[in-house]
Amino acid sequence: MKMYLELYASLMHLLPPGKSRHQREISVNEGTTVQDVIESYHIPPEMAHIVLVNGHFVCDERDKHILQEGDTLSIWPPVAGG
Amino acid sequence: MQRSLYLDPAKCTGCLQCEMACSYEKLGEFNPSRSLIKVFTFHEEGRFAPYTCTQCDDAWCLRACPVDAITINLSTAAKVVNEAKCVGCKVCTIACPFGTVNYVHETGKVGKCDLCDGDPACARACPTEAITFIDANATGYERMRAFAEKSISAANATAS
Amino acid sequence: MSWTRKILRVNLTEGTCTPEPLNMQWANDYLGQRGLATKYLVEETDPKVHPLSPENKLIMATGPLTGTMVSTGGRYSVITKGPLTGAIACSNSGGFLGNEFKNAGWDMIIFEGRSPTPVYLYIENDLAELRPAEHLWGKSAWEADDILHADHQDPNLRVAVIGRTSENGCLFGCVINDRHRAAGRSGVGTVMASKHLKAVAVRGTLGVAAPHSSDEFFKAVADGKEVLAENPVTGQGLPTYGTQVLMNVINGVGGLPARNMRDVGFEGAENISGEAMHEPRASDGKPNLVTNAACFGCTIACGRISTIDKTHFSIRDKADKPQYQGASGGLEYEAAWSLGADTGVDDLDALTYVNFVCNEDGFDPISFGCTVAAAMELFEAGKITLEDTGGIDLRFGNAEALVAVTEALVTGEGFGAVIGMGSKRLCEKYGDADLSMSVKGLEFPAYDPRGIQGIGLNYATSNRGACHVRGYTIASEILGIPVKTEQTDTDGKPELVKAFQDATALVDSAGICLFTTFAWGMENIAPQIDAACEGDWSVERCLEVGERIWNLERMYNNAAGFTADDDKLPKRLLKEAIKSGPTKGQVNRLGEMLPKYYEIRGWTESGEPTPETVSRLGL
Amino acid sequence: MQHIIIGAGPCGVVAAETLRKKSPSAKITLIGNEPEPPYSRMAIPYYLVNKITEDGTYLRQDQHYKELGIDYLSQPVTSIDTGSQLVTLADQSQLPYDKLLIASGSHPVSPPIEGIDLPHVHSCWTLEDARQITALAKTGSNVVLMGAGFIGCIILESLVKRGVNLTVVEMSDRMIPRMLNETAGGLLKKWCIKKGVKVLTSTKITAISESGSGMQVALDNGDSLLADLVITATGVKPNTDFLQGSGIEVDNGVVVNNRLQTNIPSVYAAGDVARGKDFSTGNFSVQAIQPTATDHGRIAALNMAGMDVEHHGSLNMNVLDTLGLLSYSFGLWMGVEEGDSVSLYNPEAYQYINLRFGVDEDEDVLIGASMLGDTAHVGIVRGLIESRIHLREWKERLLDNPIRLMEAYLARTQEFG
Repeated sequence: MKMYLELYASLMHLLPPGKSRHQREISVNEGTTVQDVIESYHIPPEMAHIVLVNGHFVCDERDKHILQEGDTLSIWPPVAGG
Repeated sequence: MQRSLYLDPAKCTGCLQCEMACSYEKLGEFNPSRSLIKVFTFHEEGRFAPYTCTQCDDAWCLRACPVDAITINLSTAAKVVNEAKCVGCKVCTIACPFGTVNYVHETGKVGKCDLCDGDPACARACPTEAITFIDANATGYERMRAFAEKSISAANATAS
Repeated sequence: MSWTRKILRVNLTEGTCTPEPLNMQWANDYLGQRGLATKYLVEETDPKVHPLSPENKLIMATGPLTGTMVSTGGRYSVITKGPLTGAIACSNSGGFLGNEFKNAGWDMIIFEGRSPTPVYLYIENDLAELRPAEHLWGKSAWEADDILHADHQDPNLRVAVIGRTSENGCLFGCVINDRHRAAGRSGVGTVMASKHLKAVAVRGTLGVAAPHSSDEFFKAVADGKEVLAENPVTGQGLPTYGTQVLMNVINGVGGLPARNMRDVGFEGAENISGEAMHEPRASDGKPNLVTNAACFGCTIACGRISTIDKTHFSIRDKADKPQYQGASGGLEYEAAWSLGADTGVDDLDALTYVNFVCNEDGFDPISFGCTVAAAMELFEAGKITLEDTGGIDLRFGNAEALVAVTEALVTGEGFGAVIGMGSKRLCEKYGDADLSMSVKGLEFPAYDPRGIQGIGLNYATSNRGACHVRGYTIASEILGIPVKTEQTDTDGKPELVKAFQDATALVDSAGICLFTTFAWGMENIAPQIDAACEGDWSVERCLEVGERIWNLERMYNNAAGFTADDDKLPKRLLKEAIKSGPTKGQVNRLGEMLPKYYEIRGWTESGEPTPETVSRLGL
Repeated sequence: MQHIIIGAGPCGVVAAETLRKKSPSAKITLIGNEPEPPYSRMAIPYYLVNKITEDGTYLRQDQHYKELGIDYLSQPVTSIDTGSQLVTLADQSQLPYDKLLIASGSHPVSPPIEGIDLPHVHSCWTLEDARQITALAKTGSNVVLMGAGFIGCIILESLVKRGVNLTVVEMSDRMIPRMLNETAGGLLKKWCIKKGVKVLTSTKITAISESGSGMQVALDNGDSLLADLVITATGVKPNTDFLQGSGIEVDNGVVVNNRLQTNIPSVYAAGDVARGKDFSTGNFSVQAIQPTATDHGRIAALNMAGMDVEHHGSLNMNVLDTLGLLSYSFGLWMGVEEGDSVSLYNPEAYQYINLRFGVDEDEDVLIGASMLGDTAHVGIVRGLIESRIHLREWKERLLDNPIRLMEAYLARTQEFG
């Protein structure tokens, strides 16, 4: 199934080649979890700090959160500003 | 192994921790205005340049001193001002073509970097490794020294 | 030792500069900078004073850690009664000025009265005198800075200066130091202008004495630096992307207001983000961002130094303005949001240009951007016309209009004067007061209180009006620092807001930067204060001092005429639900949080500290 | 190999040391003509205010010469026989040499006016002069300083610190005319007056006569001054008298080529006595300054040691501290015709800076500068001038604001901006 992966800040370089700054359409199997995507794109676990699916935080239980067709998974390293 | 200060402007953020560390080491107070290392800010270019004595082989300051107050520390090769001997005549301040010897009003003597007896406080304090104290042969601060040898020596004298 | 124990009193009416000893009892109770200067202001002025009258005072104050090797120990604050709000104003700035004050031997400078003619204060260690500034009046902050450096032939001179906007009566003028650092909010620069004080030029060579307990001090300082270096936020995220890394984050979580907070979520966010600042541009292959930069003593170095595309319309025909051709400070997140998302403009170079002008002429980009945004909404609604704007087509998203209105503000002519009043007065003038996105007259920063509940409570209760850096609950609600709380919950938010507000008051009074708190807790900060200052500065005492400061500010505001009715948010944020995105349907539920907040603060229902609270905190 | 060096000032000492480095086995003899070990005249002002004792003026430690195997004699040289390569000393002894360096320095000259030979009229050149001045310049003494040039200004402070009533008489229209223009010289005068010194410029002393226990100093404006001590500081001349008949060419200083060699191939000359090459003009002239003396000493010695080292010229530069006000001059501080220049003048703060640029292809090259007041990192002025660095866009920036000199230097030597 198709879904969207968005990586930001220092994780951007882990994106496969493509045109958009942050977003790639990716294909995953049914039943893929957030944790599966984090691992398959070699995102160091401590660097997957802010993890959103469709703008909603996935805080604990990343390995239980099953992605759906058309979902957008967005990931940031630890960041802050003011 | 001889070690030198390696100053890398590309890594400097202009935070002046080095200036505080230097002044604390030498004076026991935080006083950037009297630091022997100085960070210069290039506003239009967005660059910062930490700058201090390269302990150059040619040691214009040492040669210009009329009273033998600048000597070489044999273990660090630093050119060191002996405050007891310095009379404050300031000739070294105009003789050093790098501008790294300065007159210090408060003491009536001149001041320059002496490498803190082989453990420079500035390098310890630098958070970005813009200032490191490393094997002299590996230092890119050859850039300054090369400049010295290329231009100043050439202007003054050349061996053929 | 930490405090120089000396303050300088400058009577502008009389033209005198008089040293006096620091009140050490107050220093023990209020630490320094924000807290201590507020104490002086409270004791010395009538809270009902008109902010721009000679009877108002303006205080520039350092903290006990200012000028020491504590990371970020270079801060100073400007404390006065703010003309935009009528509330206590305390604007904190980095750069290099605070250290210079301290090295010249001064903890604090109190300005009182009004000079008959423009002057600047020159300080060289013990020498402090007012000098004529006719030649500086009417000059931009950058020009005046250059002239002072040349006049004094001293490259090491540090200068705090106001720009033309403050002189022209713009109510959100800043005090600019080191060209692109600002005591930015509430119009503290406008107060300085009202005193005919153009600048303060300082040279300090006396040094800051070693802390009384130097071994402990250096240990605490080294520990603190290590924590900052090893923390991914302060060690990597901030130096690389600066505060601007938040643009996409806040947009992503449904917390980024846009178009005068009419919308939440900005489709152009990524074009003006920290990541975009790293991208090579078409014209010359160089990115907008040149480097990161540190303020004095800072081992984080989050500052942005950027350039404008030379082919961009904002500077293309400005060969006579070389100051825009090179690098300068910005963009930071708040400015990028207010100048960009809130006006609907996603042109990074236009925002960089406007930000440069904010620095060059000393005005708060948040208040400015928000005021322009309000004007744009009124313009689109037909309440402001082309005639009003002098022909500027003030639609949302129009970068040319944003640049034009910026330049109009600098001259203070025509519509520029209207923008200079701030959004509250502007919206009242054009008949729709509810369109001002402000609290107590101070415009909002870049986090939407509908999508992020706690920050809404903080905005409503912040003593200087809508301000994120009085209690930056975003750290917890979005960024998970120190722990993640749910952004749309109101439970626990009063406690969170109070804890952040009190801790921030302490940090702002110490001489260090709030950004350290992304890595440091009070258990990292207290030992550094403790080793630097006499007395026992435990975590508990630090937090109590923070709470005392917060309550002191509150009591000043209450005495100035503010009541619980002023702890409110604009109707839009309470009634107009977010239309789309992950926070769709949300409004801010301030009513659920405010009573509990008053209760845990120890305040009455009308928002006044109870006698028990006053006595517990020794106020 | 026998090297002889005549003159034990900084030039002679540096030459001896350089020779020792390059010729470990050569015999090196250093000849001075004062009773003290080699010392620095530059240190005399500090001796005058008791900041140092006499030995604080010594160029090197006691054992230094012995340790380096340098023979040190204190004997005036009376003549040189360049044919048989012999040096004759005052005691009639003769020393043979293979290579000879004349580094005999200079001596003060006084104008030929009546009374210049009176006992309480002194120059301030040798340690012996300094001892005399110390004895006579007491608190409340009336002292007249004749000449406000380098030497005059250097000793001014020590006299003020000794508490004397000081009057400076300078025939030129300003102080240190060889180093400062009207603006800077005028500001320095104002400074001295503020510090309690009476300064008379465009004034000549016409005669000195005994008057009671002191002296009367007559001025060309008709006034006269009472003086317990008159110090003359009216310039110096190379010490070349003893070269008469040696065949060594002298023309207001010993004539040398760009290897500091005289017309006699085995004889070199260096320091205040030599007409060395000037970096800025390419002409040969006597500079009589400390950094040049040590440059000369080193380069002459390298050539004497058999190396072929060309002297490209020394930069004329000076630093003076007059009652706490620092003044500097470098290179062509008066500029060249058609060359750009920029100054900043802040009389309230006693600050002045003036930069001079070249012409044609050197229009963006710094060729000279003068300053008054504290100037941090001032040595880079030498660096910029001697390296002939093209300042490019930084020239405009300097014309706009000359205090950005250090930035210009760093930007152009570290290749950014």
